[in-house]
Amino acid sequence: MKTVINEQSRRNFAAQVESMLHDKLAKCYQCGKCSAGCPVNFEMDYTPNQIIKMTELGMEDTVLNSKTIWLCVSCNTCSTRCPKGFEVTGIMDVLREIAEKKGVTSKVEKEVQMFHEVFLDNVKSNGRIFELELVGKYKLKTRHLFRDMFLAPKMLEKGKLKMHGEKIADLNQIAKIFKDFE
Amino acid sequence: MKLAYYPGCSLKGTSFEYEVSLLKILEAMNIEIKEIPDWNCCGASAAHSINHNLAIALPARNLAIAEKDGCESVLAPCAACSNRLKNADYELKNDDILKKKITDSLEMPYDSKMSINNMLEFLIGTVGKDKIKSMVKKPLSGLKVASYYGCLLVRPPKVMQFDDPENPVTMDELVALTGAEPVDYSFKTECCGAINSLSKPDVVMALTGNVLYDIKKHGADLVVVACPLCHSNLDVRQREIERKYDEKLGLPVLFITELLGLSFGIDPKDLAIDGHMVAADKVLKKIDQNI
Amino acid sequence: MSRIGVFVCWCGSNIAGTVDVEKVREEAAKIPGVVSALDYKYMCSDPGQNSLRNIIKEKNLTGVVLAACSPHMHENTFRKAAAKEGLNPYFVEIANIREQVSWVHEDKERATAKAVDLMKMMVEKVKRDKPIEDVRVPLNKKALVIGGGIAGIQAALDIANGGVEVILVEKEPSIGGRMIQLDETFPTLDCSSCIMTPKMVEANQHPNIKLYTYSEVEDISGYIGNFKVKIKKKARSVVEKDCTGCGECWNACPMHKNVKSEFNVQLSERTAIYVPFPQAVPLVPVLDRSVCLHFKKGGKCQKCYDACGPKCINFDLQDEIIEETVGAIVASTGYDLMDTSMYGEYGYGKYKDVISGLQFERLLSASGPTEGVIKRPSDGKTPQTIVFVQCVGSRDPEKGVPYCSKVCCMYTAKHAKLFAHKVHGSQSYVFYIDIRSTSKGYEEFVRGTMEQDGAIYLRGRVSKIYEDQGKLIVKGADTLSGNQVEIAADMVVLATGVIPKKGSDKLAQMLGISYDKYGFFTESHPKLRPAESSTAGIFLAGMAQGPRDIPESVVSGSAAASKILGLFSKNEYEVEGTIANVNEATCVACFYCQRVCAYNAISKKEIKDRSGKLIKVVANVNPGLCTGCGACVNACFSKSIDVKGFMDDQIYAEIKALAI
Amino acid sequence: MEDKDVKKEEHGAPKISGDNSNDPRIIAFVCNWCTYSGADLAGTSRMKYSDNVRVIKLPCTGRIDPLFIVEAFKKGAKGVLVSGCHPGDCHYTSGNYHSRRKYATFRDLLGYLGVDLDRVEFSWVSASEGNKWVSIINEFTDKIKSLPGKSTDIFTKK
Amino acid sequence: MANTKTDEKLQKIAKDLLESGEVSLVIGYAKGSNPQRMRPLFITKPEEADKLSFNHHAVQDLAVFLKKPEVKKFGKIGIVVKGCDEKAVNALIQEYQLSRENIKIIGVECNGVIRQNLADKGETGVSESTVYDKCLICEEHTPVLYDFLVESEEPKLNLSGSVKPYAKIEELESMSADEKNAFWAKEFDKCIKCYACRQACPLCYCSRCIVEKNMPQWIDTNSEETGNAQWNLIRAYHLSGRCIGCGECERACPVNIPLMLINEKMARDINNMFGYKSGLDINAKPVFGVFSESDFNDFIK
Repeated sequence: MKTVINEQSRRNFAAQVESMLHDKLAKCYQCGKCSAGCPVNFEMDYTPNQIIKMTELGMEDTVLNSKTIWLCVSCNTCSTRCPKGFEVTGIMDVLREIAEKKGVTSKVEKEVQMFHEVFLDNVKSNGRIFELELVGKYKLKTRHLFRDMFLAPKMLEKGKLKMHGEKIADLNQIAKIFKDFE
Repeated sequence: MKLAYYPGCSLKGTSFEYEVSLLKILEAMNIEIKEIPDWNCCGASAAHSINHNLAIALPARNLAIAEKDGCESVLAPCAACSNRLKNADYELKNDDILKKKITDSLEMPYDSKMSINNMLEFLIGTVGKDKIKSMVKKPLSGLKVASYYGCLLVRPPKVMQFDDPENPVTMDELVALTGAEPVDYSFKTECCGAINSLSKPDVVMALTGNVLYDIKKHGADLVVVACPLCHSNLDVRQREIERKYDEKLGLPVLFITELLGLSFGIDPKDLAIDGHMVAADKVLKKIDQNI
Repeated sequence: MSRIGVFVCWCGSNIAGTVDVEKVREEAAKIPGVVSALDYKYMCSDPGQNSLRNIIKEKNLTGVVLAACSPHMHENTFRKAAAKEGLNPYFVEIANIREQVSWVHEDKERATAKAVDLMKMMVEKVKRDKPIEDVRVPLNKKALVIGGGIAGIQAALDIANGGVEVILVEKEPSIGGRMIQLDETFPTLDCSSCIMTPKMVEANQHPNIKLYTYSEVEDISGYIGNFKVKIKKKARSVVEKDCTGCGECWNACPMHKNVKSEFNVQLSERTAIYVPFPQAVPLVPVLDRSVCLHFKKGGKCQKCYDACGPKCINFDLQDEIIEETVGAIVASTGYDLMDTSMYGEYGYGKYKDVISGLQFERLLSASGPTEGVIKRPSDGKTPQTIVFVQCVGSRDPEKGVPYCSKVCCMYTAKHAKLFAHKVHGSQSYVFYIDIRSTSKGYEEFVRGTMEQDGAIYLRGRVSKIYEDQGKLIVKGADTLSGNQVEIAADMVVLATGVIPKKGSDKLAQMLGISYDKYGFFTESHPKLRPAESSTAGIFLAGMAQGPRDIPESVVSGSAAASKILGLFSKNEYEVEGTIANVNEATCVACFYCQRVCAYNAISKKEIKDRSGKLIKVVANVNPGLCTGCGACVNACFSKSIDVKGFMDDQIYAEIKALAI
Repeated sequence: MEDKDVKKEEHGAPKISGDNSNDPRIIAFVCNWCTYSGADLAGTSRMKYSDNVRVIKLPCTGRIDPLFIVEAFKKGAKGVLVSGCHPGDCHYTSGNYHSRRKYATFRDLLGYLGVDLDRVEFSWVSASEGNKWVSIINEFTDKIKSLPGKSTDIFTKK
Repeated sequence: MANTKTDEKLQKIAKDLLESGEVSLVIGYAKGSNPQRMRPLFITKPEEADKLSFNHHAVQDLAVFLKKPEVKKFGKIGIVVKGCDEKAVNALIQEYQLSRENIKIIGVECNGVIRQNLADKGETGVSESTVYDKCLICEEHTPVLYDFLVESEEPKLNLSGSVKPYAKIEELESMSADEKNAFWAKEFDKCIKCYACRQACPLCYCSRCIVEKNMPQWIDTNSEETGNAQWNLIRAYHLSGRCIGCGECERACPVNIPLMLINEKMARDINNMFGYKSGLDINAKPVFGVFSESDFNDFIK
């Protein structure tokens, strides 16, 4: 892939990430220990260290559209083992958040993104998660209606799926929080 | 000292067994806890994934309420919840600007004095080994138990401040107290992929499979966990994994609270052990033969 | 009847692993004349040497053969040990069964057979050894240092401070070498001239140092303790002792725009009469006759002469040859930068703003052409974005050299750092293959450049640089993200690799020291004798030996100095006794030996009877000069000359030992 | 046709006493400074090469008398190698230059008197050319092995 | 027999030299017992000068005597030399065996000398087919260096090219290694190690020849093939670049080994490789006393 570096936009992007991350991209050794330990590396299109490098180079579109940032399971293995204590997991959060704010919808990993969105809607409207509703909404949105369906009966039988969700009393405050921070 | 209890959504839903067993053993040890009034979801993985501030604000509300309620420490049995609560607490401690934003939005103060405990910290720290030892009526000798910690309990270490992030032993110590034999294996803290449990089932089965087969290899009779998300992956998806990799596992996955309950001589039914997808009958039989 | 002892070394498993040492020992025992044969784990260890000595004593051996590692490793060790027992050290011969058997062969049986052969050869050789006495040569306690860079200056100062006279010869008009061209030095960023100038002055004023600048070594003959040196002092056209360095002359010189300054690496002009830089030592101008109008236009112009107060300009001065005799020499001729114009793809020389690292040093330097303000050569604008390219010429067997130039990683990091400090809001990119920052504080320095000063490091090489609307477009790769990157830069700095100073090979041949295929002087031993050349009395220092940085150059200068002070602490030097020896009875005085001797160690000797009547003339060997190379032996038809330690009958015996 | 083959047979067949054409003895006369060190380097770098060679060390190619070659053949060597420092690199400044003249002449003479020049090899191997030493020894050994038995006979007892 | 003009000139020169005491010995030729042979003549008194003579039977290279101690002790010497022989004198000067001041060179113009074997059969005519091969390739019919020159009255030797001198050399060069080997093995087998070649050679002046050196025994002294080959090889090698081609060794050889095929071959190769011809210039450095960095290097890996 060819990248023409535009100094200004490179700086803007890198600066934005660094300020949200409270960490310096330059810290990275590019030693690849993060990628070596990442449990979902096998599914990723760019290794975590590549994501860091490309962010430093201001390759905004590439990183925001990467599978990697959505595949990250936030297990923190990378940051825990990073020789420079760099916030590798953190940068994935930051990039997802930027993508979300910029309305970049991941072409490759929309399910993940959607799940997070549906999840937060659920919290927004109930203050808590009503799992059945969450799953239902998510399936409607992703049209993966029958994925995991075979689990449902047994789960019902075992009483794992509650038919009614709980709502909290002070929903306004929740609403306010969402208002303030969305 | 008042002890706040933050159950979190899963304990009210898919992982109700966890709460049932927890309350049961607390009762047995007559320890009182007070559920945080009108608590709300911590936002778990989703929030921090796409909205940092929200990921702080949601847990913050719960902490603030607990504080207002006059509690100094909170028990969050769900590893994800405790992880998020600790994260929020940590950020609020270290980022005054953010803290102001949040507290303004909550219209509640929070002076970061709350000590947040996950299940294991609570049992070892607050309850204490001696107490637990004294409760064991029915030692689980001869039972091989693998403790699975996952990521959320130990990582990131600078925030979690709990055990060794690469080789935690707390749960194994608890297992030992029950008279069972802790099984050591390699993937104690490998991630099960919980966050993408619904969105990327294949990935999750791969990760969870790694863990389960490694446990199997090391000859465990069952697995104990202290996290509902881990549980639902290891337990709920186990049949699928067996099918996918076409190799039998048959590993009952119990919550640590359930294991303790059993050693206390509590009836499995009361611990909702039959609530799991993978039947624990064999194991239970083994335990009965011990007497 | 010779009484030979054979000692077979296992060298742990190094030898014993591939060679059946017992077998070698048994075979040795069968050889007539061998009175003792044994094998031992480590002959070079103390117990090993002791058993050697004991057996020499007990069996009162007349010769010793060690089947062990290369003689280049331990010959001296064992000879010393033997000497302690009063055995002539040259009666110790080594059969090299490690480097040339066990390490290079795998079939144990055949390797053993070869080892046995080599052992036999040496037994036959040692049987025919003749006692050799080392020769003592007197020492002229005066040293010559060739090259007045930091290494040479350090060596000169250390020797001089040791109370020994030093002659310091520098090709250029001033001492200081490359270091004085540098701005600040990594990793401490102290300014080069601030730490260099005092040393230069000290060297100039030291009572024990005689300084010849603008001079070159013309010829060297002789040998350790007694080198005859011819130094050519090029005509300066200025009488040094009278010059006050006032500068009137160069201010008056009409040639001020046409000549590029060598010191500023072509980035500025100088006059025909000039000092290379303000802090030059000595502060005496040189008149460059190749450009001076006086010399080109038939003596008309003499503006400098008119301007000169003390009238110390003399157009008629000629080169003079100075002859000196010294006992030891330090070769510290330093380095040049590779010619980067061979990289068409980088456009050095084509694009004004593609410059070399040394040029960038001059741009940074307060004494440089821009008073330390970084300006583009093309339009004098201050660049905002600079791309630094490492390994230009280095690690490039195709266009450049395969070796690593060692200093580029560090000076590039320094350049990027200083650029960030001097131009706020600027951005630098560094293309590298690997970063070598292995000395104290170096790694931290490089990280600082990245983390504090925001230089962006890209692991990859640059493929092409071209101009596009006032920008230099740099096409490089970032192999870590797997991307081809294109950067629009205002200036590109090439971290040019280093090569030995032009003509250092010629000097090496003059000195009779060896040099590698690049022209770097080779050490007598890369690890154990790093300061010595392969020729006795000639020592090495600085980059002339290979890429190294300032601290290492200083160390090597001091090392050479201490070697020389050590040598001079005695009044005589012992020369190995393995030298040529004439059979006067059969010599017919054809003097082919004299013709082929590279050390003119052979002279005519007249043999007279008592009455003083000439009986015959024969060849005669000067032991001080003879190096025992044996060229004379080959030249001799009547075989009347031989080299001790390598005599014809010994060689024949070795061949015979192999007879099938 | 057949005759030819038969001839070939005779040709290749071992004749001279102590014949060793299948496992030929090769003697290498080398200078101490370059080639000997080069060979040592091959050792320290653990390179592997043919074990038919026996090295005789002399100070300099200037000391390596062409007459040694004849003696080596007389004593049954099947190949002789002479090796030293590259031109200009002689430790003794000119030993190799002087010898080069002699070798050129002597080699000529040998060839004229019917010695198979494939059996006499000259090379420059520097102290840094361990790999060159290895390839020279290996190639030379292979070449010697491929040669028919005769043709240093003039110097070997029948 | 009457003196020829040549003889008279020679006699005059010798007489003057001895009278003036410029030399104390003159070496020249005198008529032999039969007219087809000339013998060496040593005269120390002027009155003996009239014995001196020269013609196309003066085959021997008198320079060979200059190496002999009993001759050396005379100090200043005059010598009669043909062009070829004179080159030996030069070579000896180059190799410090003779100093120019001590030798008066009486050069005689020579158009070829008749092969001894033909002469003995009565041959008296100088022609392509009657002279030695060396005469056919001779470029020094007039010596390159002399103090006195005596012109010849003999007719110039005219070459039609019908006789090819040393033709065998090219033939040998074109042979295979084994063929050459066979050829020389046969020749050397004849050798009886009498060392006549050495004795006859003006440039074999070593007081102790390498063949006489033991420890090491460079050359097997018994006359068996390998030793013979070794001797002839080493002698040829020691003469390479030095031999001036007088051919005395071959003439002296009792078993007729064609030694000049080796000497001439080497002379040619040395000239090709190093552009050097022996004995042409007393101030030239001998070919093995010098080197050039650009010397032939192709045969070295």
